[in-house]
Amino acid sequence: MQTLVQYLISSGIFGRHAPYELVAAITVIVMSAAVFLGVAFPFAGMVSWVERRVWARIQSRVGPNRVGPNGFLQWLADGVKHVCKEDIVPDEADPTLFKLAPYLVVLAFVLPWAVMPFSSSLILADLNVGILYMTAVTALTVVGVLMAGWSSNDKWSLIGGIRSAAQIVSYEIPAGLSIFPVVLMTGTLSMQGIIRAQGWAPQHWFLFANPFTMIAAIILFISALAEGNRTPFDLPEAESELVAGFATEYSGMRYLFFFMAEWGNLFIIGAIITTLFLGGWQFPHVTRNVVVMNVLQLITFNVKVLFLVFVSMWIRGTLPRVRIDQLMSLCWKYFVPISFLDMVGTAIWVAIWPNGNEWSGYVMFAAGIVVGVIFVQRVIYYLRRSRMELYFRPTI
Amino acid sequence: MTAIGSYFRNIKDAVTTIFEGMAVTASHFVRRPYTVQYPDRTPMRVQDTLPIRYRGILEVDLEICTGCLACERACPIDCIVMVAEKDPATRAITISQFDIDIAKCMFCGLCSEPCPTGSIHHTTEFEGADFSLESLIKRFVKEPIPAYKAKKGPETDPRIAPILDRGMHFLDEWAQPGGEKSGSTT
Amino acid sequence: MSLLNTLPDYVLTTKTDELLNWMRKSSLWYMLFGLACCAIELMHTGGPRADIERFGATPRASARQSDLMIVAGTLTLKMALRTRLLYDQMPDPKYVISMGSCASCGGLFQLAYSVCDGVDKILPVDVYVPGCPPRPEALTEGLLKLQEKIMSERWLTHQNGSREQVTVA
Amino acid sequence: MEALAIYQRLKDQFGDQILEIVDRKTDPYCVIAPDAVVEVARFMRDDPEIAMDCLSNQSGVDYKDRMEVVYHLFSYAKRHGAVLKVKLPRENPAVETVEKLWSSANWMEREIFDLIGVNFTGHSDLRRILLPEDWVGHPLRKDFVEPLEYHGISTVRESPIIRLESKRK
Amino acid sequence: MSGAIGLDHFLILSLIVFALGMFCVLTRRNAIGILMGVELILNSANINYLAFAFYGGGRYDGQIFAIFVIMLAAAEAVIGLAVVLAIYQNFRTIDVGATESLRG
Amino acid sequence: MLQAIVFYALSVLTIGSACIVAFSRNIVYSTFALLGAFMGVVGIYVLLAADFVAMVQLLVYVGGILVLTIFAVMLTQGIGDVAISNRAVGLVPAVVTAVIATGVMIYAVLHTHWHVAATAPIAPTTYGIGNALLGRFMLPFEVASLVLLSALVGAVVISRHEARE
Amino acid sequence: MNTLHTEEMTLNMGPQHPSTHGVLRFVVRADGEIMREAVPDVGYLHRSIEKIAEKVGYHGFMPYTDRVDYVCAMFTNQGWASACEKLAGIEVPKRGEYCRVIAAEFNRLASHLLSVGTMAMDIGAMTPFTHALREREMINDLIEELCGARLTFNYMRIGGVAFDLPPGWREKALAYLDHFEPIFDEYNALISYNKIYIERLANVGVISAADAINYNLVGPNLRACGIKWDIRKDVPYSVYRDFDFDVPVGEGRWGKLGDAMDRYMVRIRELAESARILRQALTRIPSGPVLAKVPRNFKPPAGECQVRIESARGDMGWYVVSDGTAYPWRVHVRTGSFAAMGIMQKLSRGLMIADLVTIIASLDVIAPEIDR
Repeated sequence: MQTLVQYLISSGIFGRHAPYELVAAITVIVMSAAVFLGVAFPFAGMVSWVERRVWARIQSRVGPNRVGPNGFLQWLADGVKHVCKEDIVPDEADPTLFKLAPYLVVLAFVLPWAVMPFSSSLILADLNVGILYMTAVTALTVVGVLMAGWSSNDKWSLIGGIRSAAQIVSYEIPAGLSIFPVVLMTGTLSMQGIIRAQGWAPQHWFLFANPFTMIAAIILFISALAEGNRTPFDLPEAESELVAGFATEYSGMRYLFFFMAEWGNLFIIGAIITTLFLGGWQFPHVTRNVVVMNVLQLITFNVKVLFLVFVSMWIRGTLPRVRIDQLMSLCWKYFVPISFLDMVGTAIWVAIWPNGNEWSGYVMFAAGIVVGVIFVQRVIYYLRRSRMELYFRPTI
Repeated sequence: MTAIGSYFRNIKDAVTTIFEGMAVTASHFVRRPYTVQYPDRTPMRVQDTLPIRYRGILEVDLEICTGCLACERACPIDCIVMVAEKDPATRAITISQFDIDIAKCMFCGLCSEPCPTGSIHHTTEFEGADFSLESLIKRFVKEPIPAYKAKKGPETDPRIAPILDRGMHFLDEWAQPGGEKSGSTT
Repeated sequence: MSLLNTLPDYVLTTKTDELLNWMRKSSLWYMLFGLACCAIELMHTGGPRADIERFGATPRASARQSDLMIVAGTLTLKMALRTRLLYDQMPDPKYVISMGSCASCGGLFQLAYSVCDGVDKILPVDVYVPGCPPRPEALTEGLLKLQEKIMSERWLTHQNGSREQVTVA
Repeated sequence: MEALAIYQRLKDQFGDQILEIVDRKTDPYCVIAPDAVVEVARFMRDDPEIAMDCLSNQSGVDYKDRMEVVYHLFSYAKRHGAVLKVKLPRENPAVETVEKLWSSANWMEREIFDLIGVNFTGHSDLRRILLPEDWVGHPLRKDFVEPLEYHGISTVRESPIIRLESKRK
Repeated sequence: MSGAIGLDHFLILSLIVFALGMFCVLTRRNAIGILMGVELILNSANINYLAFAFYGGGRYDGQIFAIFVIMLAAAEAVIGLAVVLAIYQNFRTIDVGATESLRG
Repeated sequence: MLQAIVFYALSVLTIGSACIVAFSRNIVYSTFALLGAFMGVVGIYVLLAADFVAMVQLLVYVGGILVLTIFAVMLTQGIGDVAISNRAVGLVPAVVTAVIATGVMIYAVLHTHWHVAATAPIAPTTYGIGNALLGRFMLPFEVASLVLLSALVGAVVISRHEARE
Repeated sequence: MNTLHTEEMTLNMGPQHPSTHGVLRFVVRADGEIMREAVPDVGYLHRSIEKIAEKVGYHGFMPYTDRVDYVCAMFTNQGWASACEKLAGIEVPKRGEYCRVIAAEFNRLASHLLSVGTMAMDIGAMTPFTHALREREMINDLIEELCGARLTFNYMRIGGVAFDLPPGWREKALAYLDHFEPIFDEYNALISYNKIYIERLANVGVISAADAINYNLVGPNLRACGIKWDIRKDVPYSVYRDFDFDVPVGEGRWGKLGDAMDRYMVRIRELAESARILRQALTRIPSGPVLAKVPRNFKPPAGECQVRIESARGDMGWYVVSDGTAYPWRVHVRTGSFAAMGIMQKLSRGLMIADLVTIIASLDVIAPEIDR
């Protein structure tokens, strides 16, 4: 960031005597706008299209494929349609809060992008409390959701909002506790610092560093799904129970904001886990060219994140929804104690091997491969068992 | 089962069953989707793939309609309106109106059962969506035409013969329920 | 929309209109409004064989977020008033497909004492789909017909397609 | 136990409260006095040999000169059934409820009240069930006339097909 | 007032927030309203701590005190709200005046 | 210059929100306005080079206390009602007290000669805070954790009071 | 009162709600997530089919019976046809009865598939639902080839069935059954044994055997309470006497006996039993006519009868009164869903809102069957 600002000043675009702060402020604003409008929002849209396609394939359907090549422009059509729609504020609703709520949710969705470590240089702000910032600002969603649920003056919305708040607040605890093992091992809260502490090879990722980090990664992923209101924890917008949850009364543009934040949050979930456990943008040092390196790192990071996004879609296509009391007992009876023990375990591990244990990385990675092989075997078993070749009208 | 045992068994159950479920859904990524991409991306029209018994939109072959009004009487909801008059002198029947309200029709097939020639029958056509109810009325008779009269001998009008054959085919297939050709499939 | 409707019919506005209509028709989210028999075929239309989502039509549970109301099934008098309420909750532009005989004109239940003979008595209907119930492909064809209609609409210029309003007590 | 034997046992127990035993090939039944419904029903439920633990069907029939309420009883314990009938006057038909004996009677009696208009005295929640609360009349009575409109929605629909006038007539 | 922001600015800001919090505490009959006022007062105290830490040179002491204050605020909120809910369960109201009159 | 703009913007946000908290007749508005006040204070902390404290403030106040407050409001008020009153009493004495107290203190602030040390360059504070917490401030830290634990237990005891009987 | 005093809300669920399976309405009095009571309000699909029967005559009423329960229309067809046959004393040809059983059992497969599919959808899993729909599409194809319609079959006639099996249909049907059994295992692996799913269903909406009889629950709902009663087995009608099949009953393996999981598993196992019956029927079908001679102007003698059919939703009673004319005097259909809705109010007390959805789905209520 600083280098960019220095470069801009020296290039003279802003004139010789432009004050540093002004240039910095303009750069930050332009860069942020570019990231939000050019990356975050389109990404949220595209993810919604990908999700619909992935989901459709799981359900042996095709999914949206008519708008643009393979239906790729579906998200654009949805977005433009929503913007052009009539904007309804229900008579019974509280107009101020009703209008304010979507912006809060979007705020909580765009703020984390500031510390998103796309590559070794591409990061808006490498805060030294980056991961803490990430968890803190995503919590803002709760307020927006509660506001939406209450101000709609619809009981289904209210129940959705309260469910969402209860869920996000509860799952923040196991999520926060699962971050600690990595912080313990690296001694830093900065996103870049954590990534730099890992290597490009899988056995150097924190996911495989020791058994405790692996459990922490799984708990963090599940808790993050719960915080993002994703299946199996999509109680706030449970379609079969609460119509559309806290967003029931929203239409047009305002609904689009909720919609976008939901899918955009997937990227944030993926980015947090990629950063903490999957080695972030780490890529073998193949060239000295900084630009090429950065592009390669960007691709690496995005591939990892998109894989996690895909997994969460896959989970959504597989699992039913839990009930609210089961959700709470899962959090308090299972995740909180396990992640506490996990933290203590990591502390002991770090005390024994302050610089990490090389062998445990290989062992854990091998265990991961074994699980993967068993999984593929099960998939092949199901493929063989029912070949789905029975088409009564094979011509179509 | 002790409490601690059930605690770990719950975790084990959840992990294994979710693992299985994920394997099932993963297998669908490599299977062909079951979708028939209806209007344009099918190798043949969907209508042509439907079985002959399919009760789609009604059609009347006026060439072989005898004007007996059996269909109108059989319809439980009066969606067929037919006007056929018998000339008292020549005993010839003239059909001056044969309208079917497709919007109201319930596609039950009761009208085609009593038809003696298979003139009124269901086709496999199902496309008929329109912007107004009036355009959903099918008018078969444009101007009064004479009704078909079954000839005694083997000589049928060569123009009508294929249509009559088709009618008889429908008759065979499903206009006359009953035992004539029973046992043919086993 | 009142302000927009006053724009003159320039090439730019026409093209914009076409683009917007294209977007709109590609993203017709329909409300889950299964009333009777047709509801099962409506489910099948969203199901694996017919998969209406190919055209961007997604089922929504809330009227506020849907553009299209597929009235699938017999509309009883007890239900009719609520249907009107739901229709009023939908944001403009909104469309209605009347699916099946019962919704179009009462169909076989015109004989019944408790059935509203046709949804067009309470709502403006855009497309009527015949069938009892229509098979999923027939409903898909109805959706395509509706897309045709949307493409012919003009929102920016003064002609507003051919939408007429039905008033109801 | 055969149905006729059950009726005979009832006859022995209640004497002239059992008005008639009709022996037919399909479904023999017995007619009981309206006042004795609950007593007879309770006996049939509690008697260890009859043990009718389930009221499987209850329907009302309008015979233009009288009303009938038909009880189809069934015993899961003994695997046999019986049919009871009550004949009621057409004006203000009323009979005591059997809701306290079989919970399933609750809704069935509400339905009969709604559609036929038989009043069940002592019923805990006798409201209309299928028709809207503000509906007038009991439609399954033979003299029911369909209303022309309901809340401004007309209930008749003209056929769009105009029948051509016959030229010769 | 000059463009440069100094210690005074932060202190005055904190004082205004404090005044508003105090006003809130004094006027509200609603127990939760009072708790919210207390939160405002604690926040204003924190601003003071950090301002003094920043301008006073002793870097971490102020920040650590701020953290302790936040901890206390969390504990206070938890206990306070629990008490409020308990009162609500017993008296069906959280009007502080009303609970007094109900006591006798 | 930039710092001044940011400071005044944050001040307006903080004080405006605090005003809504203090004066709004609707308790739900007050509660949601608390969010603005907290966010403004977070900004002020960042301006004061206390990034860690700012994040803790965000995490604890916004993610925890605020949501708890909203919950409490919703549980104790008619949650179906939009118009929720937030009765205020004794306005005149309160205004007098607040104004006098603030006036006196502002006077004191403005007329005190504060000893201002040279502000250090902005640097990460996490390490320093961590070391200080587990070093010099070990005892208060432990006491604080005890306080939190007892608060937790106390809250559970108070709110489960009824159900236990 | 020592319970937590929070505000009680009155929620209005339906009549248009994604999980009410048609147009049902529930007035839910809830305290937060816990329901005090859910009062069902039905009649939003009351189409006066019983009155129409008095207007359209015996043959003309057959298509209307399809609409009494559109998910398993074969059974309503069969119920009406058997009631008329019993009134008039008509003997159905053997092959006709076999055709009826084959059609009906395929319909039972389709109906149960929809039931278990919507169950999964209501719990929040969309995929099993679409997989069930996919299987239904295949069954629909078969039925369409047999009788020409996908949903409103109008297949049976008084005295038999309308159409004989088309050529080659038997082999297709058997091939479908070969396909169905493995896909059924896959379905179970996907959802039935899923831990979350079991947790959601077990111990929810427990009905005791006495309550089930008292409220006149029928079919799978009754069998899930441990009562082994199946009209096909106990009072065999049609040709069910010829087949060898089991009657699955609830076991209480996952929770208490008679909970939602038991009802679900009874349906799942009935799917397998139906496939068994179908295999036997398809291999044993005799030759002969499929329709008895019935006059077009059908006038049964005056009288009345009740016929009970084991439909997919259980014991369906057709009570028909004839006065000797061409129009029935009174028709009354006693259906399983009507009784199941009656128990809803009792069942819902003290459960969570999410459980209401589970109960509705597990009782497999279909709106037209309640309202007719």
